[in-house]
Amino acid sequence: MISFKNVNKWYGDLHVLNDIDLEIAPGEVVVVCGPSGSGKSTLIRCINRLEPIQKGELVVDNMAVHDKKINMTKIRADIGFVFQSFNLYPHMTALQNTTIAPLKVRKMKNEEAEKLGREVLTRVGLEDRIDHYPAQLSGGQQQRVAIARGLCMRPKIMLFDEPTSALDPEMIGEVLDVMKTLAREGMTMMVVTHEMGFAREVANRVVFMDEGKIVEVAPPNDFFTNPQTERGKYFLSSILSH
Amino acid sequence: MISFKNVNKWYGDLHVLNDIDLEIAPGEVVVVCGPSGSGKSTLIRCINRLEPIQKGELVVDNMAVHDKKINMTKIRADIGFVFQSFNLYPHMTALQNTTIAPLKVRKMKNEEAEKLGREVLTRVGLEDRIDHYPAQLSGGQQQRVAIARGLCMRPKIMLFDEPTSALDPEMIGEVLDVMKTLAREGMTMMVVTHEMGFAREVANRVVFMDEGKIVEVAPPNDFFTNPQTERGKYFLSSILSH
Amino acid sequence: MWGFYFDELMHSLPFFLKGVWMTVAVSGLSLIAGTIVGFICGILRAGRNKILRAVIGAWVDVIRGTPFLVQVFIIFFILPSAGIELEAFPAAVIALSNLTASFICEIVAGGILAVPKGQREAATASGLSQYQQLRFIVLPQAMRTIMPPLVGQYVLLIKDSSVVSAIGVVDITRVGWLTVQRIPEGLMVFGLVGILYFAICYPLINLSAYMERRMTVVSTRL
Amino acid sequence: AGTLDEILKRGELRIACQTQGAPFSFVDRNGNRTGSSVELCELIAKEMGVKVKFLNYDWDGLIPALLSKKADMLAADMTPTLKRAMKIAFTDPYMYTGSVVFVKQNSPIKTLEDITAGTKMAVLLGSTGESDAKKVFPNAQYKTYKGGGPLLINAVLAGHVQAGVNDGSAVRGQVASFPPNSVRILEGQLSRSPLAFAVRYDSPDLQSWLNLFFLHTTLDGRLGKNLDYWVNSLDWKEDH
Amino acid sequence: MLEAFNFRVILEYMPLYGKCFLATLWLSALSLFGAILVGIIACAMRLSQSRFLSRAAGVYIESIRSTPLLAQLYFFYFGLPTLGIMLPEWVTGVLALTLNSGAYYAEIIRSGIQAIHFGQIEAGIASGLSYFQRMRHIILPQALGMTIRPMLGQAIVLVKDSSLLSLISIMELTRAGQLLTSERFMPTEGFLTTAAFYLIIYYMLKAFSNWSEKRLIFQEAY
Ligand SMILES: Nc1ncnc2c1ncn2[C@@H]1O[C@H](COP(=O)(O)OP(=O)(O)OP(=O)(O)O)[C@@H](O)[C@H]1O
Ligand SMILES: Nc1ncnc2c1ncn2[C@@H]1O[C@H](COP(=O)(O)OP(=O)(O)OP(=O)(O)O)[C@@H](O)[C@H]1O
Ligand SMILES: [Mg+2]
Ligand SMILES: [Mg+2]
Repeated sequence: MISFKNVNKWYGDLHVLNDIDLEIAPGEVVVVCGPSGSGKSTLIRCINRLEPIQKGELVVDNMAVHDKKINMTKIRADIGFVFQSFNLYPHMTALQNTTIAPLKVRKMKNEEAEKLGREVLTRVGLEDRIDHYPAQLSGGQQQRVAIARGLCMRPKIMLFDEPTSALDPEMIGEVLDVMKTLAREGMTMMVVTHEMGFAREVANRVVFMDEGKIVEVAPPNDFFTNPQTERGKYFLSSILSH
Repeated sequence: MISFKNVNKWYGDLHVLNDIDLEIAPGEVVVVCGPSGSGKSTLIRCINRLEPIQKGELVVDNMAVHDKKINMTKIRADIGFVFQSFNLYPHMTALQNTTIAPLKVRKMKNEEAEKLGREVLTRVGLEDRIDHYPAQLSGGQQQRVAIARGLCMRPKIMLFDEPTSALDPEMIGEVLDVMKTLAREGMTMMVVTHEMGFAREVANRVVFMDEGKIVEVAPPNDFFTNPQTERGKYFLSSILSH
Repeated sequence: MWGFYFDELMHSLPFFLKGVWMTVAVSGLSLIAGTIVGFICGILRAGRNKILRAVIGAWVDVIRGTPFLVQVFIIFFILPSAGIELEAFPAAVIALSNLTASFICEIVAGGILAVPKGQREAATASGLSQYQQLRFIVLPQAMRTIMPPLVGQYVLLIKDSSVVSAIGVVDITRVGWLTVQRIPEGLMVFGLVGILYFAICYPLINLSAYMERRMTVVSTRL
Repeated sequence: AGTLDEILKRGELRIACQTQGAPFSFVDRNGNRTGSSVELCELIAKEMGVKVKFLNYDWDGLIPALLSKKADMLAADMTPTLKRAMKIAFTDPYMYTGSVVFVKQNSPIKTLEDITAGTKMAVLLGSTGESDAKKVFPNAQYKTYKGGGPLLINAVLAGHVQAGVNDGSAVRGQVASFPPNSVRILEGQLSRSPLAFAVRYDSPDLQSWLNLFFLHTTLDGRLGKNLDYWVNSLDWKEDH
Repeated sequence: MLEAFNFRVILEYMPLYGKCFLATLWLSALSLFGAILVGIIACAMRLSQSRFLSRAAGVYIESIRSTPLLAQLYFFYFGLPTLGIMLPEWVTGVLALTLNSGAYYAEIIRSGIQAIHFGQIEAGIASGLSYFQRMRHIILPQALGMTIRPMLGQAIVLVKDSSLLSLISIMELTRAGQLLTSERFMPTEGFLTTAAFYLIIYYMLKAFSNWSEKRLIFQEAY
């Protein structure tokens, strides 16, 4: 579904992605972790070319994303992206947030899009918040709207960049629950997160990055109990210590 | 050191603090926890009258904070306050951030304040970041500068409002370490946090709030292993589940 | 036909330069006075005193809501009946300063209110007095938001200064009107007027763009 | 004390003049104010034995200046209409003029009779030219401009209107600074109207002094000389 | 000058004032609408990836901002006919006002866009919206919402600037006062009445902007 081959990216002198090789199969759930600045966000942002890559091949759903001539609009419509800071449109209700892309990109009819929006919002447990504006929702609710917004395009892949790290502890649970359901339903997912419980429960593999390189790839249980690299050990000890 | 007697506060119709009674002895470390919106921040913000209270008595270091006629400047100088979002002054270096209050409030001499600032920044492990601006520091470093800023006034009390919840997991550790050291040195501290490890390690008591009331006060081990109230049990389960 | 007038116009250049000097003098003085008054009022408007806030608000409304010409006339022609007799030049400077101050007041108040609340709270918590908070914490940060529109306002001020010619101050625009009677090629005469204003304003606009660049970290490209 | 006393005490006669254009009051190429009214005023001051100070306002500022006592008198090419005289006092007229119609040199309009219902005419806001024209050609289309006689001529030349109406002496003076043969003044006047200076109603002393001044200068020919030089010929063109 | 304030004469001129008030209203409304449109386009060009478009918009914005409206008006009224373009006065007037204020609006909208969190734009890109769709549905509504205040300020300037149109024979509010002044020689009555009418427009605009600010900026979304 997603295939990185020898992918490299620089910001000026900074080598943010260094020879990335990674294959993700349809239906797989991959958790990406690593210290701050290691390139996790950059990695998943490349997949729908929010950031262009400079070297290597990146193929998503049989489309060559690394090819500058490819028109991304279609691919992007098939990839849901959920940001750490939600990035909901503050001037639109929850429903409008979810229906704007189906209406404008998929050219759906008004009623059809609205039906879809209600359905998806119900699915993430927000049937009673449909006409609220983002500012009227708690953080956890906002993030669920953001997920619904991604789902409304019926994407083949969902990407999450630290979806729970801006949330209060109480609200993290409700967002993770939605994500777990998605994972069990067979969605292909790539999730940047430090929520170890989530990784253990639903991830097929954990990718550990440091300084722009993939340092370890392993099933979650192996990685958490017995990381193979020094860097991995150190990282785990630092986030589990408190 | 801090004594709440029957303290009440309203925002319009909302009763945010409801009959709060609490005594904190010198050198004590108290952790405040509870669901979002329960009034934790309001509680500690009242102590240096960032928010005025409407009823009851609040005495801090023998000064009656509830008395509108009392001049707060002196009391505030004796209370260090650390915010969730750091609130460092972006136009000043780390050193200037720490020295501005000693210079202007304590009327210290320039060299004296600078010596003090360097000393305190060294204490929180930032001796090599003295001339950096906040934007050039990581979140953990920024929060340590904020703590240093509070310490520079040689306060009798330190208040913390969710000091680690805006930080990346890796950086939480470094801030908690500084706070633990402070606690062990005998500083009187009130800390709003959900870091259970920290509470267990250094807190004398845990205060659990809900809907503006203090629901439970107990030593940390008792509270975490065996909360006495239903609300407390439910809260613990929701933040420990993931 | 343009050649016919061009020499005439070149002859008038010294006259135009006098006008430039007058425009620079009137707007320069008003700029300084208006900035000082505007800052003070802006700080008060962003402050806690409700009455002061309302009074300043009403003043800003009236000044912004009525034609500048009328304000000039009131100061020059109606104040004398209250015993305040002013020459044209000081009257012009006072009127223009007043106008500038009312606009700058809004800009400054906006800038101050845009500083995150947490900054003030942090300063309060460390025991800084109201004045110290303003002086060391709030204003230095507010300046980032204030600077670009402030310079923009100066440009507007320079152009508004042309109105004071109604009370006999011979500025660039007035020179233009006087010249056009003799050299009736309005396009050319006011073209020159435009160029002269441009020469005064363009450096200011560049200055504002420069400050904006210095103060923003990332520039948005859509 | 009367206004004359004040002037004498001050040693200065303050005159609001509108620098509206040749030949009455304008700024010559050296930047000096000059013209028929200006020289008359200088003569007035000389006869009074005081200095003269010109307050240079545009039309909007003229009347307020007089009413607020910033100026002792108004010297502009102003027609003393009955309505205006309700508010300020006029001297006796010192000359007569009338509104004329002017067109582009090559315009199909040859005489006043050629002006029809559809003709677009330019007039100055609130001027006597405006009211004269509306009386004589009630059906023409009017565009009222503000900003002085030369603007009317420009509007005619640019083709925004077909004809312009303004005070004859002003038009003749102003046309002189346009390229030769660009504008043609039609035969005949629309009206005959006086021009006069103005003072406040609380200055009857100054008013009667001015009337006497006009009488004297008419008798000794100085007024006639002034008008012949400035208004009735283009002699001034060479000197200014 | 105030002592003899004459309401009866003002009443006599009321029909004229009414007519002129309406003229100012619709001329300004039309120009305002056009100016915001021009502002949006110029701003989009300014922020576009194409250096050429960006430069072109920059030249337009800066040259308009640093020359007076009077010169621009002259250019359109007397300059265009020499190029063989004859437009009715009101079209010329609206055109000049539109292009003039458009440059200011471009800058205001740009500041609004640059204040939008970049994540908003990224979220739009990520869900596959095209450039125009992002502009139309995500960026502009927020940018306009955030800049209501400066937009109001510019609208006021535009309304007052429309008084210059009397130079090119357009009937508007200022002229009503001037007519009263020159026919009756009652400047106080004339100008104060004019000022009162402008103040009415000002408060109308202010009420509208407060209303739309409430509608566009949802419960402290920013
Ligand atoms: N637009 C940019 N220009 C220059 N450098 C950038 C840019 N975006 C990111 N970087 C740098 O690239 C590196 C990788 O950034 P990235 O955001 O991918 O890290 P991350 O692993 O997601 O970190 P975090 O956990 O803090 O989100 C960092 O050093 C960062 O400073
Ligand atoms: N300035 C204010 N005006 C009105 N209501 C307020 C204000 N500040 C806080 N509140 C309300 O008071 C209640 C308590 O707020 P407080 O910030 O103390 O909660 P908290 O326990 O700190 O929550 P959190 O964990 O989200 O920080 C909340 O319902 C909040 O919405
Ligand atoms: Mg990241
Ligand atoms: Mg809180």
